[in-house]
Amino acid sequence: MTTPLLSRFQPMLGFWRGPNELETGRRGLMEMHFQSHFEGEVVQLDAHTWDIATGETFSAGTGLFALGPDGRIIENLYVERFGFCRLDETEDEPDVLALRGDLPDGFTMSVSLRLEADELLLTSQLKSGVVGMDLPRTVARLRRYDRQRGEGAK
Amino acid sequence: MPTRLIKRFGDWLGTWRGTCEFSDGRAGLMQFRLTSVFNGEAIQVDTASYIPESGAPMTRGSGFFSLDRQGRVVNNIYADYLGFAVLVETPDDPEVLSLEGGLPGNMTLTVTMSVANDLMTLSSRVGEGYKSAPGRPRTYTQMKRVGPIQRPKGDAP
Amino acid sequence: MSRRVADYLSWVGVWAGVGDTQAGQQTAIRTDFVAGLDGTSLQMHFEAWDTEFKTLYHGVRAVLAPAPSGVLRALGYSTIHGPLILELTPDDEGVMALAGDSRANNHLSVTFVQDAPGELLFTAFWRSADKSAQAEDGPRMTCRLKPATPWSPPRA
Amino acid sequence: MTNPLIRLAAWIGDWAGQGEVADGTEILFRMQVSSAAEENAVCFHMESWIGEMQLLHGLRLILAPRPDRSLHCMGFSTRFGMVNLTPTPDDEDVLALAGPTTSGMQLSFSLIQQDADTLIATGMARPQDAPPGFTAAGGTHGTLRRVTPWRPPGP
Repeated sequence: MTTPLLSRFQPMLGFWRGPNELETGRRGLMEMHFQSHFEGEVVQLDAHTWDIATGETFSAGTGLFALGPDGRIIENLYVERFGFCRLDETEDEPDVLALRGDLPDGFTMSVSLRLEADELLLTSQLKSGVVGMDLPRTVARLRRYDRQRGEGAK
Repeated sequence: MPTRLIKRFGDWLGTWRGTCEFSDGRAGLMQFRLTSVFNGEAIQVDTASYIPESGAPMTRGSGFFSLDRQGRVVNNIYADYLGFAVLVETPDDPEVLSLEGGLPGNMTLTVTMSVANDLMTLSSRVGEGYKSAPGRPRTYTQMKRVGPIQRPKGDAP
Repeated sequence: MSRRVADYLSWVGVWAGVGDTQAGQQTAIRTDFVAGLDGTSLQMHFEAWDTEFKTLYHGVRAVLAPAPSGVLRALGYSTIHGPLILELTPDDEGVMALAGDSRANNHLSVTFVQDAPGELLFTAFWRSADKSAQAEDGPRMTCRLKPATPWSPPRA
Repeated sequence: MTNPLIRLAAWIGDWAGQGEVADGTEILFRMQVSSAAEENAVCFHMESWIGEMQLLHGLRLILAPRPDRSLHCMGFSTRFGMVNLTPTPDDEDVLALAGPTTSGMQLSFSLIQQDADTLIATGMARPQDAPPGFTAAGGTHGTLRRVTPWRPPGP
């Protein structure tokens, strides 16, 4: 059985990993895990970034995606370093999920997710509305590793 | 009331991550996640190691700790590169958990684990099954407990 | 035909139903299938309760995964039988039939059959080592499970 | 576990029990409390079942500290949509959350620890524009016990 929400997220469900660079310039290994709950009425995204040398976590967050009353996607988002915010889907190309929302301290967060073949491209940016005060974009290109034997295995 | 298993290993529950060196010399990032199951009757251990730069998996596996009637740890395991096995605790220092069990193909897997000051140390070796011929080099890993991100006061996010 | 974990990923989610045991007891059963290890394993969390959620008769947590040879086995822990490794026996599409012996030499059989879209027929039984394979009087549990689709008000 | 959440660490695990809806319908509860977001948050996954194991209501909550260390909670309800709840100050062994939903309701949800292995759960929803003194028609109440497998009685 599928739901309108799941028909949009089905290709993303599962585990994704890859290198990324945060807006602070810090580089790490990012993992994203999309999982459906309540038979596809909500999709949870767990995303965290680890230090490549030590494995220490330096970014972590959880988002819940659901359809709003108007059929567009809403994300209830918690990110450890920003706190909580709500993102609403904005217009974009058909194969891109773009969302935007306001953070408590006057910044606006925009996020986009695009599936390209076997890769998931994440971009996000914090804008302050004041020229020159926008933070650099975070970009991550993640891959899925669901084949039986890990590519890195002997 | 915590079970005997949780009294012994309750402090091990949670996520652990750190660098590891495989017996063939390759290096990776290793993660262990220990979760109590059925109110402490068993502990599920999910393990994975990755190539740090890309996140490509090197090994993946799961296992369960539980206690047998004698209070020894039984650890039935799955590893994608080894298959399935049942390891049983062997005598060692009190703070060290040593386990041994047979692998497919007349091989033996030995594992030792210990936790001290938020650091989990693990070493494992695959060796010959019966004739105690010297086994291959060990896989060795040290993992730190993954805890809430600590931010000094006034630190920008 | 040999099975793959991917054949069962469409079962991911929570399934529930009311079944009964060989002793005629009614049981409320909840089973949660979750993809694990990057999607290369299927975790199953199984609970059999009385119908008032007062007593957990039997709990099983298991991980179905492929050995290097490709054979699928389920690594598990049962609150009655302890640690388990069960083998997936070859069967038709839409069938997950697991069997094996516990460390106390009880022979266990656990089967999920998707015999209709959105329905899983669950059957489990075990017999002690001294019983013959044809013994029918051992503990047995059967239940028809449905996806836990949340209730929603009837559309106006 | 961050300080504001340390008091909830003892609640991590599986809980189950019975309760009822305001109209008297009997309900089975099942709740899993787990750490989330790499140990920076706590997740409450709550299921309410009726009849032959029909899921009446599903609620999934993420509770975590904001950068200023104050606790906040966001989540999703299968009946009321997205929820954003603020903890209301209370005793150490009480978690009381309340806030708006995207379906125009005001949701309140509380857990009171009765003893180490027992929690009292209460949930209530009323329209956000309800006049003062409006008494909500809905609401559930029940007792949850830590899930402990059956053991054969001793000799």
